[in-house]
Amino acid sequence: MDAMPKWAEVILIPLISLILAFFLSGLVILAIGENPIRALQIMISGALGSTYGWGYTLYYATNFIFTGLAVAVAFQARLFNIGGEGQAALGGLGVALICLYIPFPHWTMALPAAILGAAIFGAFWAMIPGYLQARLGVHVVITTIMFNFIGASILNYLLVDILRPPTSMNPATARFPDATNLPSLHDVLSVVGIPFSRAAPANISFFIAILACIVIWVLIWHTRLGYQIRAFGQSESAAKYAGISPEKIIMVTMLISGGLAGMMAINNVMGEAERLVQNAVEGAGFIGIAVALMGRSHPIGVFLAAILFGFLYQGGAELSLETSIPSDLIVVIQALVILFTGALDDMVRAPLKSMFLMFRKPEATPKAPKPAE
Amino acid sequence: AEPAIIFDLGGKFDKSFNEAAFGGATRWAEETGNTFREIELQSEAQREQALRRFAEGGSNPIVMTGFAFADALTEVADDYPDTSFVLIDMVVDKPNVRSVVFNEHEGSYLVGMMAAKASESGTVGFIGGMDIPLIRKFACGYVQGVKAANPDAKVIQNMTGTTPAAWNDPVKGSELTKAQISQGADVVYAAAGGTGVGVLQTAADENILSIGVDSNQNHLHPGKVLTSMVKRVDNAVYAAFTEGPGLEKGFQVMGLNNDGVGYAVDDNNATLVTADMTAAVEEAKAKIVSGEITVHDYMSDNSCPVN
Amino acid sequence: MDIFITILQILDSTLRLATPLLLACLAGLFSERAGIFDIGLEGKMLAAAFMSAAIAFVTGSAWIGLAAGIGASLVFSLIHGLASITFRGNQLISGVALNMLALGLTVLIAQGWFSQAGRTPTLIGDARFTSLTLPFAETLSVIPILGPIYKELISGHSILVYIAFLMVPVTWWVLYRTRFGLRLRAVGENPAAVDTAGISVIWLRYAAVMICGVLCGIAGTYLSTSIQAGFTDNMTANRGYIALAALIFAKWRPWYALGACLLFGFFFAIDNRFQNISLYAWLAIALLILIAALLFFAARKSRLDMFVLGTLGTISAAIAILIWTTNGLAGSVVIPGQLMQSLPYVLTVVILAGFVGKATPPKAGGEPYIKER
Amino acid sequence: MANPETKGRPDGAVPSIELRGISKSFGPVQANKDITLRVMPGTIHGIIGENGAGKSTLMSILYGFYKADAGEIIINRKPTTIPDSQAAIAAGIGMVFQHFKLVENFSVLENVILGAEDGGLLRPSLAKARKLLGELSKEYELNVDPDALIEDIGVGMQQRVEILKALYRHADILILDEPTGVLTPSEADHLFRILNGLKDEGKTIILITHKLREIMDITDTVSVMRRGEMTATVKTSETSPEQLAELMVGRKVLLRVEKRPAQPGAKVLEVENLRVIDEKKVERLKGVSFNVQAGEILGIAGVSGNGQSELLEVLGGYQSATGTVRVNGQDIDLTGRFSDGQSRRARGIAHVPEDRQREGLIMDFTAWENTAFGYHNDPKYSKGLLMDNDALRRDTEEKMQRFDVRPPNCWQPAKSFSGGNQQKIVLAREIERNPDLLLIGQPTRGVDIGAIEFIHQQIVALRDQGKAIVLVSVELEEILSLSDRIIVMFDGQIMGERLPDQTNEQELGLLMAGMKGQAA
Ligand SMILES: Nc1ncnc2c1ncn2[C@@H]1O[C@H](COP(=O)(O)OP(=O)(O)OP(=O)(O)O)[C@@H](O)[C@H]1O
Ligand SMILES: Nc1ncnc2c1ncn2[C@@H]1O[C@H](COP(=O)(O)OP(=O)(O)OP(=O)(O)O)[C@@H](O)[C@H]1O
Ligand SMILES: [Mg+2]
Ligand SMILES: [Mg+2]
Repeated sequence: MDAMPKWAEVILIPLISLILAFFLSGLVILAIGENPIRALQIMISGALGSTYGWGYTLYYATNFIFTGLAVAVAFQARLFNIGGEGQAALGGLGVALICLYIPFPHWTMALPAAILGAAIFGAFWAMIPGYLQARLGVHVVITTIMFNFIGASILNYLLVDILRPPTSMNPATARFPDATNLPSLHDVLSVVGIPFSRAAPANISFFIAILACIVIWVLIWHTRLGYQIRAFGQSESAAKYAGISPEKIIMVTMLISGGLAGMMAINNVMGEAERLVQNAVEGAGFIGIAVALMGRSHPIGVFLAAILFGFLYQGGAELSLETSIPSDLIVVIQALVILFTGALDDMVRAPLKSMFLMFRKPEATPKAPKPAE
Repeated sequence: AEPAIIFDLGGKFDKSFNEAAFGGATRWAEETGNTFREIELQSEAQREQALRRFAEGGSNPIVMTGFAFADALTEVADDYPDTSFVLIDMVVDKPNVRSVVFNEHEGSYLVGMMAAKASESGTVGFIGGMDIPLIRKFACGYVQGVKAANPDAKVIQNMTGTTPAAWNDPVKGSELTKAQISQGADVVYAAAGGTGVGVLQTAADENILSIGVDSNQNHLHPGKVLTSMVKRVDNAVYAAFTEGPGLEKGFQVMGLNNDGVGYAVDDNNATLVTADMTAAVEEAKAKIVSGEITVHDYMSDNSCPVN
Repeated sequence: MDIFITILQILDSTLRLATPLLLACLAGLFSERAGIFDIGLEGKMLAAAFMSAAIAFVTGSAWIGLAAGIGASLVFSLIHGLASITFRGNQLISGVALNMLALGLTVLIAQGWFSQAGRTPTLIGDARFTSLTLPFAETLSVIPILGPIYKELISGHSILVYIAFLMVPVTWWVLYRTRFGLRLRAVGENPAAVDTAGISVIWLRYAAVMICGVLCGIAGTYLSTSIQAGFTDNMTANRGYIALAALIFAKWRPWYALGACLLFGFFFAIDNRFQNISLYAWLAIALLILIAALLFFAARKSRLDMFVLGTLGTISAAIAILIWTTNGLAGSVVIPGQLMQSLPYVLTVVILAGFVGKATPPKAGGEPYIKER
Repeated sequence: MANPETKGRPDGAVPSIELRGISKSFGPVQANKDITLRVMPGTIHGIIGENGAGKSTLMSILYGFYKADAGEIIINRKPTTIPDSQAAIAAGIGMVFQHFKLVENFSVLENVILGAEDGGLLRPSLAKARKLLGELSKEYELNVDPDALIEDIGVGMQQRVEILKALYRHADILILDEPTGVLTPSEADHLFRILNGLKDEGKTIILITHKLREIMDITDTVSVMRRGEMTATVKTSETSPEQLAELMVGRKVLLRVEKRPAQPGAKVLEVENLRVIDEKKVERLKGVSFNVQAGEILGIAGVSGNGQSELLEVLGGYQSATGTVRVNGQDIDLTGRFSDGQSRRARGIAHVPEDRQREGLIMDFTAWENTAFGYHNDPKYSKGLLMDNDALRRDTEEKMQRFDVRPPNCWQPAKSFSGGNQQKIVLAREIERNPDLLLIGQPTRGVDIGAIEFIHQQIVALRDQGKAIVLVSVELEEILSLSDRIIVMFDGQIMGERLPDQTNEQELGLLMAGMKGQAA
């Protein structure tokens, strides 16, 4: 049926799009008087050239996997959850409260509790928008935008006035007890004898993110609930016919989505900062939208897109460290990558398709020659 | 060795103290003809990353702007005993760290007095960026100054927002100013980064006085900015760069006594600052330096005696 | 009289705050009514804010600045059109990417051109749109009530404010009274109907996207050259997202858009004015009663209501009790400033839930028009 | 009928449409292969063919909606290129698509003028159009309320709007793609009167349909398409339905349903005083009572929009209602809010919905995923917490085999099957549940005759197994030939009950129009 082999669709198109984006970025870099080739080298070697680079890349990717999955799950039910930012922030609060106020003897006990706390708080923050959508049809896009702002206010209040240690300038909680500190990738991998940089913030949460991808994949494509979520997303009228309750599906999906966004906190709050700081989410909720859409709302796609964004973040940081390229340019590069790989991919696909068709025509079933006119 | 500076998340163009720090660094570079390394952070995780990278790359000293670095520095400092670190706005007690803190409340106290004296309505305003302890420290010092000059004066306080956008929302700053004006304020003090641009602009448009912050902002609207509460982050950076790797470590308080904070008078606002004002403010300054007056520091007990 | 003046001032502030929202909202309305979703309003405004200020500074003319601002916004519109109309890409991704692109590019170019810390120099004189005093504002101000209303509220705004409010009837007229409007609305509902009626879907959608660009251009210009005197980094401060919320709130209709934007403006004005309000403990009690009513209502309906409203009720009850125990029964309760700041967003959610309900977007919205696959 | 070549105007010898060597591929699928067609002015030309034969594609090319890969179009002796619909309209072609191209929330008037406005302002165009519409309506008996919204009017009315659209644009050539698929017999008769009127004015009409009776009744010439090729063009007067059916399907088709007399058993479904008030607060069912026994087919006739759809929805469990419904003697809860479909299925009720694309199938799901649709909770398809997709696929393949779904590929998405095959997928799913009660809405809408034959056989076979069947259809012929008992609905009420061998289309038609007195 398809004009193009699958590998072209999955690998070739994103690759060419990526090259186009980098080419354009190169022009911008050239315009500000830096060497684009060197910049690319720095980005690649800085993000992927050492376990240290990978450590950062994977750390960012972990954040994006969670927020990306959150958006992707909601998208399967055609719900557009832009509230990842707020949900992840509340998830951070859940992690902080659990780590600060429950005396854990060991991280193995703290981790499941923290995951639960993060997920519950995140889910709670998605619950009200979900409820309003399910019951009253209030558009989830507006309510989640509003809840991002409300969440920021609540966190600001709690961090400045309630949770901040009295002498600290920083609107952040106290440091979590050492027993709650998660092992880094260095700690984990050295057990199996793989040397890994000690300095990088990537931690065991990365594996939990991978696990989350698998669980979500199973959930969406191999469970009754996932089946119902997808069916509802494809056609609400058909879902009603099949006895799938729209209210239930909207609620459950939003809870799962919020929970996933909240779980990002185990990586950045528990794994990296080891305390809850203000604005800990740092826009990962919004990047999650791009990650989910680029990943075509599929866990594997989300995983790959998250790695790409992790690469861009870490590569960008290396660029800042090694050159005088301003951070704004890195934002521009990220924007171009999103634009070309996510929205302008058809620009690449269309000519590629006709190329494949051209090569395939002769070998395909011979058809009656068209009347030459 | 090349010195390095790490700017906090707001970026070096934050119209606030990152920008002041950047100013100090460039001044040093221009005067000495040397170069320095710099990075603008984009995420929390980069704090430690940047510190380690610069330290491993041989940069010395390494200056960082902002209280948020305290944690990362505490972890990193011991690993690089031969590198000097300078932390601005927060204290880290390590042998190779210089901590520079500013008595913003003292400077704010002085401009508060000036605001009260310049005000005809007896109502003055304060506009902060995000509601964080540092800004409350500014506000508390300011209110004390206002009340010292005019016990009956009223201070209207506003914060801009709860997300990082609060530091960059001149339009909201402008509206807050208008709201304060409509409540009678005729002098407004902005401690709000980029948002302050809008505050000063609107004050000038509406013909009331404003007070700038961090760097000398008198020139932005000559004759309309009463004064600026200068916080000489630039000097701190300049000094650190000049002293080089062997800089003196320990705890440095930049206050009125060593001109670390103060109020700015120049050609742009000379006509606004009356002799009476100067006299009163200079007297208070002397008393603060001598210890006769203590300005309450919000951070000491997380509360402000007046508001 | 004092209260009257205060109300006038708040309304005055409402108008100013509503203006950029309204322009962006109407911009989004044109685009989305034609079936092209646009979460890139923010980016277009930002690009326009920068370019208008830059050019106004260089030329000394606010009007040339306006043209330049519109031009910059149009370039972004064109990219969005290219991605979502010509290349049938994902409209949401394109919007996200353009927002980021604007964020980075504006500062980068500003720094390159002016070397003033990513800002434009301050605009003075004719480089800025100043407020207009309408005729007879002074003379008429002696008339009680109406006089002050005319002078304080209606007169004394920048021309762009009047343009913005004029755009509401204009938009209505264009949409509902012209051939172009008929076609535009049709293409957002059923592009196939438009296509088979012999009209080009592509051009119609491009036209809508371009109009969106023009209006966003005015909105951005208003921010930097009218209410402010120059560009600063990220000065749109999420207004594009609020405008998007207002658009959904308004159910994609021009007069409703006016209402929604005024309402948002009003909430923000109230918040600016009364940030430090203190409530009395009996308000906390009123809250408790409200919660009880909520629970009672929930108990009579489905399990879903029980679950959600019950959770909410429990949490609010806990907070109310906390307030009560810490402040004493009769004392005044100071609502933390941070929480007051979230009031506009909370009120929006409440109003949406209570009065607005379901909003149905244009049917073909968000989907590229594809004749054959 | 008279010789179509010479009928009509004196210049009738010149074909008004001539297609030469039209070819069109969608990717690897060749929908049209080297097609040649001539149609004379003042005639009605029928096109028939199996689902997916390429009829709609050919007409869409003529209307400029698709572009042909090769071939020539000659309109009134002029070679014409039709790159878009604009050009087609200019060449005097109008088309009524199978799936109407109307803007749902626009008024009739707005839909008619869309794209044919004169001047930039609407008001004068609307006024002019209103007048013209009035004249057209009168001239062709096309009565429509110009201010009604499309979403509020029935399909029959919507179709008139489509025809008015074409006439408003001065179309001389009118193409209708399966126009009667959604119409009642009386509406269809009305349509044909209109078409005959248009023909008498010298207009050229192309009619695509699956109903051979219509071809025989109204067309002058007829073409048969098969697998993208034009296999025959004949004069209608010189052919027979049997011959056409054979040309179409490539084998002999049984045009009549063969069934034994019913042997009704116990009451399976009892409905008493059923009332439905919809979201718009309109009373859709006004106290309906009837019952169905095991081993019988109850046909429900009626013009669409008279409550049959709501009746099916209530019984299917996604419309709340008041009254009593008993299945196998047990009461069913009717208050559930859209979530009761599952318990209905558990009670042995299966449901083939009227609109397979909106309700019966998820168009983007694969065939095997659609097989679980509504039965996703069935233990047969589950493996612990997970769904047993392998079992599901095996099951689907088996069903596809038994129901002769083409192509029998369970990985293909539902949308890529032809209408008839989509219907078979739904039927296979519902019938194979071995339900006690089967609800079927419009089983053969838009389906070709080969598939109709098969579907009818399946329904009768199920009845013979002793199942109760409720059949809703607007096709009186279908109702009459399948049902063992017929009730007629009008305006939410039952107008009467008849036995198929004691009634006829005329009597049912009157009942459907709400005229009880005359009919009784
Ligand atoms: N938009 C499209 N994209 C891809 N393939 C298409 C498209 N439309 C039709 N086809 C292919 O062309 C073939 C002919 O389709 P067409 O719609 O012309 O059939 P038809 O004769 O009208 O069938 P029906 O009786 O079901 O209406 C189909 O089998 C299908 O494979
Ligand atoms: N987008 C598409 N991609 C592939 N095939 C398509 C597509 N659209 C239509 N088709 C094919 O075109 C043929 C006819 O489709 P058409 O749109 O006429 O609807 P239909 O299946 O006949 O439905 P109906 O039951 O309403 O007659 C079908 O065989 C279908 O497989
Ligand atoms: Mg067809
Ligand atoms: Mg069909």
